[in-house]
Amino acid sequence: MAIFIDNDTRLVVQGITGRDGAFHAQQMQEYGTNLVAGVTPGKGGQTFTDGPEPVPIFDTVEQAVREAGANTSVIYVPPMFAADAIMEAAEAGVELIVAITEGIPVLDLTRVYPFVQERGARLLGPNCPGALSPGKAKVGIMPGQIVTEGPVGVVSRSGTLTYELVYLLTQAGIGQTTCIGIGGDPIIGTNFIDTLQAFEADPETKAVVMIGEIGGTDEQEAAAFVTAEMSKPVVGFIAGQTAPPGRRMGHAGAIISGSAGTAEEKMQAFEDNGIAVMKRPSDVVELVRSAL
Amino acid sequence: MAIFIDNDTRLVVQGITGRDGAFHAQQMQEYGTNLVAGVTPGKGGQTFTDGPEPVPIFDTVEQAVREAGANTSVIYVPPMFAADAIMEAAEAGVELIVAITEGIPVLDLTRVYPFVQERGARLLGPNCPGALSPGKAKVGIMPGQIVTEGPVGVVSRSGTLTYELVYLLTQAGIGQTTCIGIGGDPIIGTNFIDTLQAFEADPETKAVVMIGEIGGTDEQEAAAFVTAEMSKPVVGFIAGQTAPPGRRMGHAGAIISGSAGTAEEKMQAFEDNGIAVMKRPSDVVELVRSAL
Amino acid sequence: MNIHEYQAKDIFRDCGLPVPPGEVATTPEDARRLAEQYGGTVVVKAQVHVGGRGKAGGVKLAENPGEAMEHAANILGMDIKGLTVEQVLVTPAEDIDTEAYVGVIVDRASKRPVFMVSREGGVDIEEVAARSPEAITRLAVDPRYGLLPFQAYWLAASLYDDIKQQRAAAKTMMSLYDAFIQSGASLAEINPLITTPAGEVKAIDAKMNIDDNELFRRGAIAAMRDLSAEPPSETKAREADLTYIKLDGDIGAVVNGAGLAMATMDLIKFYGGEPANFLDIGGSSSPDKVIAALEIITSDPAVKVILFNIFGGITRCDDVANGIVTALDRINFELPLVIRLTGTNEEEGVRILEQAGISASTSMDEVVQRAVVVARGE
Amino acid sequence: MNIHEYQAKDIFRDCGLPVPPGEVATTPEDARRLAEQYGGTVVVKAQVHVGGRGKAGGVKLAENPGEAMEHAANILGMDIKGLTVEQVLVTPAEDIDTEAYVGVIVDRASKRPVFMVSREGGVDIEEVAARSPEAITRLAVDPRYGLLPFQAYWLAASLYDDIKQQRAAAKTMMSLYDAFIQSGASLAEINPLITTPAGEVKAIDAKMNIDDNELFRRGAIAAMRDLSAEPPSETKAREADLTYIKLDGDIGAVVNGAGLAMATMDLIKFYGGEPANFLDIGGSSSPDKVIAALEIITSDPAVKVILFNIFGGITRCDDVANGIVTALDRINFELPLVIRLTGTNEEEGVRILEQAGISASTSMDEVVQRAVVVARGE
Repeated sequence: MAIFIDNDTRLVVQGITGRDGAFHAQQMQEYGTNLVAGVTPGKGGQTFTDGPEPVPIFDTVEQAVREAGANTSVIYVPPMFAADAIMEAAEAGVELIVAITEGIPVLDLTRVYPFVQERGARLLGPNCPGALSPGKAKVGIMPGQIVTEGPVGVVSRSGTLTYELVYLLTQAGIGQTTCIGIGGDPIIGTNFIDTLQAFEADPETKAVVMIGEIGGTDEQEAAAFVTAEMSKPVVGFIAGQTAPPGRRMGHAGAIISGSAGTAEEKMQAFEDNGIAVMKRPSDVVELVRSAL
Repeated sequence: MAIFIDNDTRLVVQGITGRDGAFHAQQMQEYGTNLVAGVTPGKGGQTFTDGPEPVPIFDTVEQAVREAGANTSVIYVPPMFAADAIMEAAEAGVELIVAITEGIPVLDLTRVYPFVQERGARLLGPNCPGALSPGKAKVGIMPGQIVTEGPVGVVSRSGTLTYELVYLLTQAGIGQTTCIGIGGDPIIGTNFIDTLQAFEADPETKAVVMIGEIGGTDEQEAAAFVTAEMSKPVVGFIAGQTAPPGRRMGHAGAIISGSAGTAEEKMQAFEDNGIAVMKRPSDVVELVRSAL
Repeated sequence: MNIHEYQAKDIFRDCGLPVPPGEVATTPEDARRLAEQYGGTVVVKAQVHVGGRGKAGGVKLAENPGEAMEHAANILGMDIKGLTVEQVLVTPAEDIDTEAYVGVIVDRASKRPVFMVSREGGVDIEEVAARSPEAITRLAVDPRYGLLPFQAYWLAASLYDDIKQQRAAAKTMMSLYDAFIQSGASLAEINPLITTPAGEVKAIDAKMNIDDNELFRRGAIAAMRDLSAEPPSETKAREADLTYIKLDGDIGAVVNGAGLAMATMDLIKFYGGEPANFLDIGGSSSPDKVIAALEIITSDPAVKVILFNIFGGITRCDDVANGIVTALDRINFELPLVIRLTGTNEEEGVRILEQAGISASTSMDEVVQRAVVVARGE
Repeated sequence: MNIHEYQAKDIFRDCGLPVPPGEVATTPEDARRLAEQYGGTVVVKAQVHVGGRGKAGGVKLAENPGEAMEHAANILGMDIKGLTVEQVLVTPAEDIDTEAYVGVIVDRASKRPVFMVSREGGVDIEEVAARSPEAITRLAVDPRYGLLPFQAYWLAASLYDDIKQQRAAAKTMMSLYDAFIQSGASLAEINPLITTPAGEVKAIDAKMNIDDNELFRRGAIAAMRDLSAEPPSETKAREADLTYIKLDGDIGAVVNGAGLAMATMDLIKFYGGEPANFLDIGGSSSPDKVIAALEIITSDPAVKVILFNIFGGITRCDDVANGIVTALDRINFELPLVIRLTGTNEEEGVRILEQAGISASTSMDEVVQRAVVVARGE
């Protein structure tokens, strides 16, 4: 078992002929993901051949769903077209939409989110590294070589920081059910609670690593959720203890407003709700080991 | 029993201090409708005293719901404010919104309709005479003196033509459960099928009079619904047999487009689905009597 | 409200649609001057609110300014389906490779604006719909989001195979939707949307109908109304907030409510009479409306009898009665009146009429039959 | 991106908000001329991207043009929280009866624009929120519909009791929402929205933050960026599509990914060091970014060591390695480099570095500890 993506995932890559899209389409296919289609308007009828198996390219996601049976989409198109690409996927009936693109205007997301919700689809991201279920499927940009199968669910607002922690686990012989990057933007489709819920319901996940950062109150709410709804142990990390207030730390969502959204506040919420807090990334191995 | 409005109706009048609003608020209260509030922005705190009982006036519908327990609203505000008034009522939690106003831009309705739907409310109209459940409640502008209690449900796209037929029934001693005017605009909140469904479910309604007119295909679809879903007899009338094509016959919705929406087409659909068709309004008495 | 092709094209151009240049001429000399200005072959097109201009000889190609002047001289003043041509549009002729149809309407069933596009353009879309419905691609726009770029592309891809033309057409769809919404339209149509041999996409005809209910908030569009394109009686009715449609019979009817007005016309016909008009004095009433209604009807020389059929709801019978009495004072007419008055404030209304020496019935069937008899002069 | 008060007011005015006149002066003489032009008492207000201007002496009343010139002379060049005042806004002083607060932000929790309004204006809204949260009325706007008139009225009615002021405030809310959406703002604020003794409603201060991600499609607003209001290193970083925030320490860090960059700063501190900056080279990478990053960091004289912490995902380790090698060729610096490189194309990256004689680690913990040691000069 795994969450969100697994062996039933039938993936379409939106923006498959772009530099990043092509590179990661190849990587995902090499990892073993069932890549069934690519989409680039105007290139319908061509074939994507960078990966181990040829993949048909369509003009629209609707065609990719109808003709290739895609149920999951991953988006690598530039920010100005990304909101539209997400809505196109939702309208076409895609169930899981993973938006890698960074830099989508937040007001676009205020419209994209209800559009996706109305169609019963799940949006992961934007500005996220995607999802990786070791041994089953890789959707997004997480490096396949840093994961291994095992009992730990990982959920994070960050990209590379997630790799860091996952790789430490893998090197220590602790594998993962699924690694989920929920994205660093202020408005995202799937949040910590949604993901924790899925991990709680997944029988193979025995413990969860939750990686947060400054800004907002998602981590605090997730911590309360852990107490209220979760039976599985959770280990947590918060990035940005040394971040100055009022500055946007790379991620549009990583900003301390006034006295709200600080790392201290979040770490306190973790501790108050029985979540073991790492002081540094390398603590992850010991804390997870004792949680399992 | 009755449909949509009855003794549980707690009515708020939006636009109660206008000429039409005040007149009909008084009429509705005199009929025995439970009028609990009026709304006119800027006149909150005043009292409406034209009717038999004083009624508090509020600035907003939200206050009328919260402080006076209104569950039904009727709207008499001018066209340029009417769409907003409907949305305000829906947002405030009103369950049934009756929009009397004529002349609301149809594009406004394309936005109003989903807004009302999302909130689980029912919109009756716009450009409709409202509803009247004889002996229970009167919401809108139908004259109270032309109805009487009895077993016939009446549903119509028209206003005064409905009164005509209802009055003929009343004069012949045939009473009504509820008379519903669904409105003459191209986009309306509650259509023939919605109303027929309610009449079918109402144990006291034994027969239904359906009064259509040229334009659109609502009557044709309703006719098919009668065959498919209704056990009760239906008697029908279509206005506009002599209307020239391409002209808007008063109602924005009453227009024959090309060869579609003619009276002939609709009368044929009625006949094909076992609905007894009146040739002239005065035939209603005989046809309903034989249906009962 | 209908607007002319050239007016629709002005709106389209403002919204960024690819509409070739064009200006309107009211004299043959103006047409010549415009043809000179554009150079090359131009099209001279009658501006009337009616379809089938081409078949009626209202659209002509002119290879030079002299020919343009000649055609304009022929077309201006021409009668097309009862309407006189007062203006012609002069516009450069385009080389046409393909012709497609693009339209947006407000759809009753989906309660949304709906796009209809087809590779078969330049012909009557209703014919296409009847003959080969699969040739039309439909898309309902969610007005909460507007037309989304991917939807515009889906529509465009159903018209063209070339990516450049798809992109141009998608942009055209977006602009057309803007024009539709910004104008408060009930219909906006490009027929045909052409491609040229050079591959360009252009809108060479334009049609728009505006929702009358939008005009109060769209002054610039309301000002586009061409009074010369409708009978003066209808103009007068509109200004008095009545709905009046002239017909060919001799029984003038004043009714409150569109459904009852139609039913009254139907019943006149049923009893062997012929209605002279459809006239709805509407919901909320005032005596002034009744006066205006009587003025309009009495100005139609064919009318032999005036039938009032009033069932009071929001309209009050006393208002109507006051209107009738005031009108009889103010305007001079000899026509017999047959009046039916019932519903809200019926007693007061009947009393007001009786005080003025006018009798009123309460039965619709009865008054219609009487009006038919009176019209026959029996 | 922050914009100045006068720029926000220009946007507000264009959207129909009731903003009194006002112009910006860069010299005392300009300020005098403006004060003369407006007549009466004016306010001279420092234009800087920081709160608390008033307390710092950056906002002064001037009863005549001479006084305006004097105040401008004092304020221009003034240092407020590290920023030099380059411009002052001169605007007529208003008589104030009441002061309210009106703001719109993008709210993470509801995923919508949220209005916050309060009868307590002219003060820090965060203080009001902390002290008496019930004094703030909040309303989340559904972006599919926009702010609806009845919602604007609900907000307005929470601020004022008089119907004229309610209507004026409701109109102001609608216009503010337009300004917010049209500008791609993440915050738009009127503090205070005043009423005058004559009962008028006016916006006498204005604040807007623009979502950086909107700037690509809003040229006019992007052009409002005031480069004098930010350190040149941050300007350079932005132009190279990097995120750079200068801090006070001596360990310059180049990291890919915001979370990892923050964690790197945190870990430097954990091991007793002090980060000189936050620097995220972002997701999609190119060698040029690495070069720009090195140029920016080496221009900070406080930096004693440069730490690379790269975990390849969409960033490829070979790109980063190429960037480092190219940068070392192109720019001259003596600072020690501590490099960690792992993830996508790790082998290639490490090989490229090794060919250039540079060694790389794969452990974050290890490189951070080493950088701290190097910075200490041990």
